Amino acid sequence: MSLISLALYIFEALAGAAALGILLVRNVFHAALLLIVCLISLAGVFVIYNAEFIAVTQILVYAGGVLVLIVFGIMLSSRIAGKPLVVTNQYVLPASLAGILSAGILIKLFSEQPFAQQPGALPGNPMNQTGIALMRDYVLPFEIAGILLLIALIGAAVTASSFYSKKQ
Amino acid sequence: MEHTLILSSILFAAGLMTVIVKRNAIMVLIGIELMLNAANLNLVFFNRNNPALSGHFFALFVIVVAVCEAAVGLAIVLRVYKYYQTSIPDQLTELKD
Amino acid sequence: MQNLLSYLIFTPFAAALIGLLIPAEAKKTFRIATLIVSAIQFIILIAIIGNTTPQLGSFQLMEKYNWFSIDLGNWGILKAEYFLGIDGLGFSMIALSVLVMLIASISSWTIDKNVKGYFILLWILNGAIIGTFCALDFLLFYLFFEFMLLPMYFLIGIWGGPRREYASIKFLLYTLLGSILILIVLIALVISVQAPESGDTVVHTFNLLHMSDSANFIFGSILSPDDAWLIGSHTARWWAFLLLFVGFVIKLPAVPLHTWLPDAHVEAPTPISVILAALLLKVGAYGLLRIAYPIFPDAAVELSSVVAFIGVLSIIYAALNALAAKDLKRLIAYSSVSHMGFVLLGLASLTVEGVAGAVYQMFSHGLISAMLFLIAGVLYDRTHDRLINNYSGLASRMPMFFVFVLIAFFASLGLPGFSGFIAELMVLLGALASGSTNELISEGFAFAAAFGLILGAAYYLWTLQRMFFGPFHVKNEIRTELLTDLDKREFGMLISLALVILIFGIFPHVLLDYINPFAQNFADTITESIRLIQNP
Amino acid sequence: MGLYYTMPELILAGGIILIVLIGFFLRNKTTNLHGLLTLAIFTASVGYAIFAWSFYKTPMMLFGNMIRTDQFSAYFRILADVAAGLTVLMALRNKSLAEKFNSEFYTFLTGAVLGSHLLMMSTNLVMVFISLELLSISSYILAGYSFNKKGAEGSLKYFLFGSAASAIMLYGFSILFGITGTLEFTSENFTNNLSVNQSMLVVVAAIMAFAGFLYKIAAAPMHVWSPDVYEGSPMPVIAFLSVVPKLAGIVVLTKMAMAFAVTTVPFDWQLVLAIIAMLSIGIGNLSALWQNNAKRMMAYSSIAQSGFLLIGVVCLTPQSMQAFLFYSALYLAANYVVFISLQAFEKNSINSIPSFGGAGRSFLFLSIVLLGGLISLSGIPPTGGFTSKLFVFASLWASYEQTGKSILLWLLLFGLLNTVISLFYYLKIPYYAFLKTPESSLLPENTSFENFLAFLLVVGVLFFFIRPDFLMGWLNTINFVL
Repeated sequence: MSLISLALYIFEALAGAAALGILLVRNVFHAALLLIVCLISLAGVFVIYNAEFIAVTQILVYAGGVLVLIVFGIMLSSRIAGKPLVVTNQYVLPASLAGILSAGILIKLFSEQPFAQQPGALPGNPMNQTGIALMRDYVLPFEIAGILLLIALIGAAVTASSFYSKKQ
Repeated sequence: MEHTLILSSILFAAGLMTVIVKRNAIMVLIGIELMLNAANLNLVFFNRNNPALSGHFFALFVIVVAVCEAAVGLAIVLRVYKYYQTSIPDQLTELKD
Repeated sequence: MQNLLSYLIFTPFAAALIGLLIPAEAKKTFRIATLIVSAIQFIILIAIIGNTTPQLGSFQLMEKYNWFSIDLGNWGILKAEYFLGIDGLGFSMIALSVLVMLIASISSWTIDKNVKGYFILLWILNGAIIGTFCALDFLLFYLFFEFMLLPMYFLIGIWGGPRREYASIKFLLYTLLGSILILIVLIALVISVQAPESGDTVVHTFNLLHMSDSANFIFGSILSPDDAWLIGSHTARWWAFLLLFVGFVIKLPAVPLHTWLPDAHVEAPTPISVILAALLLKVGAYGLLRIAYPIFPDAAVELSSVVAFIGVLSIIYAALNALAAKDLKRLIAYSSVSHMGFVLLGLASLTVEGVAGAVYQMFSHGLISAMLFLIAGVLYDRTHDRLINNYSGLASRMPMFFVFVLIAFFASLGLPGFSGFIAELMVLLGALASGSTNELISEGFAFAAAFGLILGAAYYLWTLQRMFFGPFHVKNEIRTELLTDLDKREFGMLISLALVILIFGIFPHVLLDYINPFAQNFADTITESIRLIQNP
Repeated sequence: MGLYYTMPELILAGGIILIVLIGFFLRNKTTNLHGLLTLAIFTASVGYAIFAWSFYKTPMMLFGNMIRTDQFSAYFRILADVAAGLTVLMALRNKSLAEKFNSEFYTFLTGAVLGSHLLMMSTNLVMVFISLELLSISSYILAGYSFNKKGAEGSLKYFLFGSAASAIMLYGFSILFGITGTLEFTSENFTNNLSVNQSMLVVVAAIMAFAGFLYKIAAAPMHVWSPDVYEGSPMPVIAFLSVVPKLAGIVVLTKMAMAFAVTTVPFDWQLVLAIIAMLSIGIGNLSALWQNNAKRMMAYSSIAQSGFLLIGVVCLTPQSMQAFLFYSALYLAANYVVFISLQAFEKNSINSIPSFGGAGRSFLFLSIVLLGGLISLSGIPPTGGFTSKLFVFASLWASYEQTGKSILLWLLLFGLLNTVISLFYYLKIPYYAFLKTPESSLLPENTSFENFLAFLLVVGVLFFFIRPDFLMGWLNTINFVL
């Protein structure tokens, strides 16, 4: 077992454990921390699969952006400080059934599926290629993503601003 | 290499269960992030030998979208919290048949 | 003079449009306008009589314009036409419509609530009814057929009696159920039929005349007579006829689908009752004659015993109900159901006499039922009470009214000299003849129907005895001073109806000249197409 | 080169930025300028699409096979712009929308329209995902625009259901990518690889992928969000949500189903979609019967209408696609008639169905116009709704005759039966308006603009009953490359 595949196993185990942990913990803040663990482990997995750019984005955007947002959300929406935000579970039986079934079916089908053998290998310098292709083949989604971000930012501001308004 | 797909299945199932089980909007959001990451893992994994890097680009855009969703979603959660003093969807009962 | 039928249909529609512009306060204007509309229609009717020959074996005054024609790729072209025309059946129906509409318009003068809305709806209804009787394109027919629905719903629902909401909803639901059944067949037909002029691309047409010709069915399509699709143990054509039959019989109505009718009649205002009984019921019968029978003659013959049975069942069951009715209007409503049973019986016999009798019955029942409902309305207008047991000895108090009641009741129970007698006699003869000629229905049905006539005599005479004979007496807070005799308007309406009924009772050939060629043609075509279907 | 073909989208994108900038300079001013500007943007977009109609005759792959322009999508882009323009007209007459974040409202509206345009043209899963999200995220924000308790709740439910559905959809996309190795789902590479590697996994992935679209069109069983969202949102937003995302979702669903139909995947798509259509029609109609709130009733009505729209996809024949195009236009018109009138009634604080009692007397014209819209939605003559249902059913029957699949016959009968059931609730409002007496008398507010607008649409609806060939003849010339 090479060092790289050992690292892959460790990252994957960490990510899986963190995901299951989110399911089990009852404190939302703990869940958010576990999500960080899961996301960072996944970033490690991405690096091993030669997707360095995705990994960097994953850490910067998710850990830096989404999680800060979530933690903000937890802090702003929990009752008076000091009490942790604890959630109870509902529909435990049907949900576990759905979860186990979907995982089981997916794993079984994945193991039977011969995935298309894609010819060729990744380009030597993926980061460079990524930059070029982003401005060439993917220029349309790239532009749309820009508009999407603009709309989401204004939208979040509009939606949350009424939080501070005195009316209603 | 199958273990990566097993992980993605587990992430997806855990996300789905979180969405159904947890009675808090923020927890549901976390579950959705898990599902998005399961898809991302798939996309990167399936792109191992693809010189076109389409899976990588898809994953990149998924991350961007996830950020937008999280920002808008949390803003909505905050607003709901202001009116109801709770972020538990089941306790919102203004709209009923 | 080519577009007479269009003028007839669109005069009331145009009036409705103009009526929108008249302010709602001008009640008198509306009352006069409705007379003008009827007068114009009357003049057009006279022009139609002048421009047609009585031997209407085939269609006359045809108007045909392309409505739309849509190219749907390899499926073919979907073509609908604005296609009008009348034969003996259509002529007698539009004549009846114009007459009854005139009476209903005069009768509507008593309406005092929201006059503008009332008359606009009435005009829409008027145009739609005449349109139904003229349309020779199935889609156009269906359009007019549906167009009658909502005005009627609102006319009962807004201007009706105390339980008007229940009655109007019940009317709407029954009729809608019927029109959905018809719609199913309409779609199946337009898929199965091609116009004879279609060359390489199939032209799917709504033309009723093309649909009535078995040669126009696309081979292998669902309703094609040569390659039968089986649904259950019957052909698709059998089912299609059954759907059409049920759809139209709801409107007719026949037992057991008649239950909406007594409620609707009891709640509807007098003029609407008149239109409902005299015209709307005829639309159901007309649909059977114009659509169900000519298009599916094979299935019609197969089911003729069922049709006859339902006809006789309606005659007897509704007569028994009428015997038990306490409300005068309910009694008349059940008598309508009973008399419409004769139309079914005559139709089921498929003999020339039977069919002609059925059409004559449609015409004569239109006039008689209009008169009966006017009579019920006269009483209701005065006392707001229609319970039979609350009156007795009215003959001495309202002698002129009593005379018209006598005429109407005797006409309805089929006394010789009135038009109802001719119609019912012909139907019975046709039903009897069927046993010896085409052997479609047994003579038993004719005897049972005759028994129904006796029941009819019984409930009318009993009602006369209870309400009009004996010493004058009213119950339940009915103020006797309200019971005045007929005024001029009522007298005018009743006398004209009575005269028309008498004329058509004494000189039946006036109308039979129009009806007989139609009936002959109808019976011949059906026999011929059955022969063609069986040995192509 | 590609820019000529995507000029409407460029106009919209530029418009978004323009509205944001103008909104920035006119902060805190109540003005109609934003609305009128947005209207101009949509008009320009429609105008260009009509002007350049012949451009779209031959399908063009653009932007590295990301999108394809053709007349099929161009038609729906025009419909989306028209719907959005009508929404702007409604919003201009809505006082509560003018009070708060007025310019932002139009930003999100334009964003949603841009998303729907791109979604309809997408041929690449990346584009499908990102434009769907642009549409969805804009809609989530719009749904909360009434800025009250109900609005916030509806918006949250919409958001939670929507993001979960799009995450599931994305997972399906990722599996499809794994199996085929390409994201261009209309390419031969994609369909060939699916046929070669067929297994249950393809079926599971496709079901997951379809879930997102079914959610967008509010088809059963992904419909639960819609009544809550409708009840909490402002009227212009509901009108928009009930038309544009629905049409965009079905258009892209059609393209996906087309891609799957040419493969040999061992799965009966017609059966599944037919059952979904039946479920939507049935659940929508039966639930609508019990509603006492006009908005909730219309929510269930639009669930049922998705079922009818889906019939076009179920058959996937050129004839059924034409019926679908026709149905969409008439659905749009009738739906806007209803919502414009409902907004006018809402202004006079008539919200619940019993409060319509006697409205026929105080608002005669508006009530008649509303009746016209409702009749067209239910599909009885003399409205274009009847003609469109007739086309849909006829195409269903034709395809039943062709394939002999009994599920199609059941769908047909079920749809016809439901046409009757739907009349119960569609006629509920007119029933109260015309047959009941008013509960209380209030001073009517001026509704002349709404009267005029709804009247124009009703005239259109009636016109297409009398001359359906005007529209259908034009639809005939559309080249169906899916």
